[in-house]
Amino acid sequence: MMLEINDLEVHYGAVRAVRGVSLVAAAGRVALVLGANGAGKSSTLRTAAGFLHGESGSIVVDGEEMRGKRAHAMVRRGVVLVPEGRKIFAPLTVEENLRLGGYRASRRDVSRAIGEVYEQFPILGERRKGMAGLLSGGEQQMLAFGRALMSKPRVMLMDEPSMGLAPSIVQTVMDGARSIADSGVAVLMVEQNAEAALRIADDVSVMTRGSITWTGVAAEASLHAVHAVLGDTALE
Amino acid sequence: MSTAPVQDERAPILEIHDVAVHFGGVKAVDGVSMTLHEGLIYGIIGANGSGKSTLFGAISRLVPLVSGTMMLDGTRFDRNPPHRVPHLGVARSFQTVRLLDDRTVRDNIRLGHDAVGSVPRREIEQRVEHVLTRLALHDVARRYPSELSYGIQRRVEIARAIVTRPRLLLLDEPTAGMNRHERDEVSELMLSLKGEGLTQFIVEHDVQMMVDTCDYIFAMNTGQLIAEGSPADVIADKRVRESYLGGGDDARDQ
Amino acid sequence: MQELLNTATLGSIYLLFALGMALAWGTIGILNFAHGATFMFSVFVVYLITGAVELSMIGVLLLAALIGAAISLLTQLLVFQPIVRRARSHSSAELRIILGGIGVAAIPLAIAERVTNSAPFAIRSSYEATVFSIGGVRLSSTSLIVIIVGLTIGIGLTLWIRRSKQGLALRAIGTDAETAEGMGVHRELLALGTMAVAGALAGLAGGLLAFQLSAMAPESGDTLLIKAFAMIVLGGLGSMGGAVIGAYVLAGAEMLMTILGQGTWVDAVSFGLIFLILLFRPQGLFGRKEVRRA
Amino acid sequence: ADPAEPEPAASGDDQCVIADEVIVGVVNEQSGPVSYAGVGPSDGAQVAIDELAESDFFGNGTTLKLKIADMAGDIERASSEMTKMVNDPSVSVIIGPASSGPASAVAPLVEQSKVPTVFTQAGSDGVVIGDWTFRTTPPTETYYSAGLDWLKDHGYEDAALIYDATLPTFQHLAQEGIPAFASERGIDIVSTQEVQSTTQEFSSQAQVIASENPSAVIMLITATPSITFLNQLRDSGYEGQVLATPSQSGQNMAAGGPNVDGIVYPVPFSPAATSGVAASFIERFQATFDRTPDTYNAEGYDGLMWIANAIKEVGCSTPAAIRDGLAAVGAKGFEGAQGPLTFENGNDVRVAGTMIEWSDGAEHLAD
Amino acid sequence: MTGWFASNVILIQTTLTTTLLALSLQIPIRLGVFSFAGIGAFGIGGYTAAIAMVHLGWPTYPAILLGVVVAAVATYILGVIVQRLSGLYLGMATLAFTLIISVLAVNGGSLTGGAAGLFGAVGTIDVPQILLIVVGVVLVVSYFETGSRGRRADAVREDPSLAAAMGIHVSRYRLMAFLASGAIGGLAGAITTLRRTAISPAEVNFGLIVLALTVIIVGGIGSWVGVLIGAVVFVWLPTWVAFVGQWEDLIYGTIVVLAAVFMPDGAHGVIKMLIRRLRVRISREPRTFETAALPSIRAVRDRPDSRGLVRDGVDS
Ligand SMILES: Nc1ncnc2c1ncn2[C@@H]1O[C@H](COP(=O)(O)OP(=O)(O)OP(=O)(O)O)[C@@H](O)[C@H]1O
Ligand SMILES: Nc1ncnc2c1ncn2[C@@H]1O[C@H](COP(=O)(O)OP(=O)(O)OP(=O)(O)O)[C@@H](O)[C@H]1O
Ligand SMILES: [Mg+2]
Ligand SMILES: [Mg+2]
Repeated sequence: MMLEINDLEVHYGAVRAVRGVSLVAAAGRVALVLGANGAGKSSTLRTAAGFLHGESGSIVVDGEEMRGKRAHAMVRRGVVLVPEGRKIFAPLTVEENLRLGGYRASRRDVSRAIGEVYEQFPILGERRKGMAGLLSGGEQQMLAFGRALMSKPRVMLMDEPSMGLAPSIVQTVMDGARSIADSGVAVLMVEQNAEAALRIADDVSVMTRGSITWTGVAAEASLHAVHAVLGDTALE
Repeated sequence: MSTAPVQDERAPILEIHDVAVHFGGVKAVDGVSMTLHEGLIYGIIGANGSGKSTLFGAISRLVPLVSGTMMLDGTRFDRNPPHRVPHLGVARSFQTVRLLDDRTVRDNIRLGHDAVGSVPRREIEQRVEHVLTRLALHDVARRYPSELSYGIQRRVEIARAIVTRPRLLLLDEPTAGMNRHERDEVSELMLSLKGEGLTQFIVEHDVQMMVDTCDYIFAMNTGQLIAEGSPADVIADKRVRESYLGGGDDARDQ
Repeated sequence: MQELLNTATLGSIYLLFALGMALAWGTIGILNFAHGATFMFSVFVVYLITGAVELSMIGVLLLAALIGAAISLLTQLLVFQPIVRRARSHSSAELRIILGGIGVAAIPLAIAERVTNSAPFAIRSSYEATVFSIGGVRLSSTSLIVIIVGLTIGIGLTLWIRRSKQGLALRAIGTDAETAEGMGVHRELLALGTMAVAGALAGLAGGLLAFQLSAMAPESGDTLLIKAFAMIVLGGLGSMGGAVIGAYVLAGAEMLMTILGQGTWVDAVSFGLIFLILLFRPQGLFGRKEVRRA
Repeated sequence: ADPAEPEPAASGDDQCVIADEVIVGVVNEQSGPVSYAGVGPSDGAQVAIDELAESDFFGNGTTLKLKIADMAGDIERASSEMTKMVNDPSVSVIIGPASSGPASAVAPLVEQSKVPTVFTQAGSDGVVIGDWTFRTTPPTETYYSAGLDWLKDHGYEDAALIYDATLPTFQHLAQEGIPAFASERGIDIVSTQEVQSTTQEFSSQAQVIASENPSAVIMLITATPSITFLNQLRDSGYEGQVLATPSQSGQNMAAGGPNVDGIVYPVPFSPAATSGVAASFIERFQATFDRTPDTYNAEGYDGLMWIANAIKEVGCSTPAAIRDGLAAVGAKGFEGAQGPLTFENGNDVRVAGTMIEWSDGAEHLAD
Repeated sequence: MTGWFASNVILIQTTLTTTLLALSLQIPIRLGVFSFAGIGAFGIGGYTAAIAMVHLGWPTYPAILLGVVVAAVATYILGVIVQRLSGLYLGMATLAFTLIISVLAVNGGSLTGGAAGLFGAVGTIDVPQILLIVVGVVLVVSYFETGSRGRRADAVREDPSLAAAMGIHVSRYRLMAFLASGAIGGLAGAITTLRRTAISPAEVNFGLIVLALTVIIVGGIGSWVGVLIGAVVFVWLPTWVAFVGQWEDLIYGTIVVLAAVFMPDGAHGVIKMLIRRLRVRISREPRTFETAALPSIRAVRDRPDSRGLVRDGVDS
């Protein structure tokens, strides 16, 4: 399983948000994308998930060109996004949110997966019948993450999955992402919490103003080096 | 609970006594008391769902109290309707960005000042220009929130809160979605606001940043205060480490 | 007893009409003001067809449902879907969906009025009503069918929306269509399906009411539209079960005024009742509280 | 109205002649929910115009022509179209809206702008309000007594009344006319039920009547709901006589099926007439439109004939002259499609009323 | 011109009163208060003015004033009663209010003239006077649409609790919406009635609500400009499409549908967009951006104007 983004261009009217970005997420690996606010990270992920269609370039899943396909089609191919800003279904209950995450999965798989999510995030289990919109910010983030796990994706796109989470839960989520990758899923993660994410990432790219300006293997990329790059881009 | 010496020299600005907020069976805030003194930066840390945002909601009077009293400059305000609170010099930002989609960034910032204070219009415009500069938002002043990346929207959220020049500023996760450098910048901003005498009350999950920025930290768990004091003391507290930092040693490095 | 049966009949009439509307409104958030016109026009087309060939009751109902589904599908494809696609958010589309429905409704109405000169029309069918009389209580076979079909579909839809995966997906679309798509929901397809079902229900209701009321006029759908709106809101938006209860509450109130011999106060009292209920239950009888965290 | 009132502009002028072409404006319901009440009169008027042209009624080749404006049943539209019509110098006389609301709304305008206007239907109080407003439809209550006469003659002694209280005509008839007519004739009104124009289901009302089982039911309900009511009345086991209203006339009961059979109602015009103007009108209408004329057609015909007689009477076709002519003809009366016509105050028609029975899908003279 | 005016005077007058009627819905909806009470106020204002003239023999202007006051007070009281309601639930409650007004009129006996309504309320108000009144109302309304007043209204609509947190007295805004809607609706009803000289229960119906809704949505709820455009379109449409004769409703339906689909923010939105485009062209704003190169906060920190937010600002 593999997701390849080649030479992607995404524009919003006159704004060129993504300019010739190429990224690879391979099964079993966590690819991490870092970058300043407005660099174009979310735009890239949203295009890969089928919410945007981009101007040119290609998005290849398992050898098949998928750019321009709609999000529901991407989900059917196993590509799932944890969206920026949680985007939980506020008036539905926690459990209903999770069930929706498993919309494409069989009933039996769903029940099992729900159990797993509750195990990972016990607070969600306590609130299963409560309305999702009433959860605290961090609880909602857990729900968004758990919901994406429900469909047993093969490519997992995560847009700042640790946002608003307490440090201990950040750890849980990062460990979760690692173990998903280890189970053979390709993970492409955008994260601002570079410290936490670098610990579990395999590959790292830094995005600056719509382009990839630095790539490397996480093991070699010290936090310091990455920060230097990020700091530079910010000052540019 | 002990009161750290750092607070004593200054006049108290916000005094909260035994405040509780319940939602049905959920005791989101359960008997919290605290005193904030003028000109310092206070922080709250605590696990997800421990009641931090709800406490902010209580202070801004958006959620009703079950019990307790709150005083601002020695005057009780826990019976005030929410729209009175900004007039008392308290401004806030929200954990989830709440901007008007049909209005430009500049208009959204202006909104912060629309109902507060009797300041001449020219003066308001100057203040708006000033915060636009201060948060480096000039280039997007005419854009609409939905056209901005998440991190930039957060900056607008902060800008709207500080444009009124409040006496007490509540910021709920102001740097969520920002990277280390961007956070440092915001933290520098907060320190410079402190230099101008602004009292600030901040919720953040970035412990490092809280330690670097705050003068005094409260730690919450399941609706109650479990520790307070200087950043170093609170981080070292066993209960805080267990409930919040995730126990392990590496949490301290963060 | 007789009064109860009459209330049940009236309530079921309202319910049949309102079900399709409640379905589209409560799930995918489409308040279809053309529902009344769809209802009427299905019967109208059947009326034109039965002018040439006589049909059985089943034939009439099937045909009406089919026509209703077709009208509703067209409306969705040509009007509502483009509106939703162009809108920044669903809430910004809401008013324009109402407007689109108003526009669509004018078209079949104009055609039917033109053809019939606004005279009543009735469908020809081999069905003949019989009246059962047990212990002084009278009930026509048509009423019986209306009650049974109304309740069955009402309860069936309630359960389906609450229990099924598609029902859940529909509610998700109504909340946040884009994110729902990110769950793998094909929102256009599902919305089309929903509208087709809603339209078929309008047609079915039209067919049944054509039997129950014996005749219809081009404007027949309009009065029902307001009442349907009332009972759906009364029951609580998004709750099919609420719509079912709402229909019988409204019918009960109307029936009571009729029994009390206050025929001209029927509307005032039934709307007044709805008003009062809303004062005490601002979210309708079974509606969920709107969630908005401070 | 006082025909002697001096009118400076017109009738005093000896030079005034009948124009070669006289334009009759029509402002009524050509579309919308009651379009039958607007299209009907204009069709009837057209038949009259053709007849006049054929016989060279004026003896000088003058022809009449309709200028039709649609107000679609809307009050604002009626006012607006009416304003245009009275400001149109080519229009000498107008046939006005059929619904009471719009008609009473434009009546003051007519009086103000002094273009004579003949209304059809529009039975309420505020329509014929001065010297310039006329009406060729008798108010229902003026001939509805024929219905109660019929009941009495056929031996019915008690009746239940059900009426749509949201319609002015029916409300008026039910509250003032019928109680008086009934007591005059010794008919007992055993119960009265009110319904609204939004009422669609009548089981409960029907059962009340069936349980009281009076010998007759007086039903003042518009066409579509009346079919529902009649069917449910019969389903409730009631077998007595039903006395209805002109709303049930024309083709309105064609959709009603067998349960409607046998109802009777008074109308100002009888499509089954076999003699006089009525018969020749029916024949002409049938030849032109290939269907039986109804009340609305007859009213239009009579309205136009009234206008033609008026023009001939004063020998002049200015609006003011036509007004004088209408009043003069009105004072004398004439025979129209609705039978011998007399006019209250010289401007508001009265007819005897004919009883119609609906049976086998058609209207017949009731015996 | 005078000939045109004379024969279209009713249309002009109707355009003006329809504008008022539609404003009575637009004002609350602009504030996020989904209320149809303005239509009920139309009925109350109309009946009150007619009663004042017919039964009490009052002259035109006092009668109109009474209509406005009674309608405004009634709607305000309604506003207080339904304070807890919002969204479509509020819509339903106010719809009920409006329909009940019409039932009350039917059952009002000689006071309201029953189903037939009241006749003979011959007001002496002419089109120039109505124009003056409408201009006055529009001036007031437009004052509340601009600048900070407009922004506050937007906040109250889009996010009431945010608005409260910004210091806006939300519930007062809502009540004011009811009051304004009642007064303007009452004004529309009183003027319309006295011009027509009559009012009947059948006029205060669902159709009137649909008309007002159509006008404001096609025009755009953002501003009185849209309301005016909508009123002009729907009042004059019949005369423009008169050539299709009896198929007019078909044209009407089609136009409404097209407006719904192709004008997301109504006619007013289209105008706003055109103005914005024009402005961009004039102001030489860059047509294409590289990805927004937003400077970091730190980069501007040392600029002199970024110093001193609270104490050493202009106010010290
Ligand atoms: N809908 C839109 N219309 C116009 N411009 C947009 C839109 N969405 C994003 N942009 C612009 O595209 C650029 C990239 O935005 P994007 O959201 O991808 O950034 P990001 O890297 O995810 O930033 P962040 O870390 O703040 O989330 C930004 O300059 C933003 O202003
Ligand atoms: N309106 C509400 N109704 C019901 N429960 C609520 C409501 N608001 C908050 N809660 C619950 O109260 C608890 C405290 O929520 P709060 O938002 O204050 O947490 P928090 O400390 O800000 O968490 P986070 O760090 O995740 O933002 C949570 O469990 C939340 O689910
Ligand atoms: Mg982003
Ligand atoms: Mg929080």
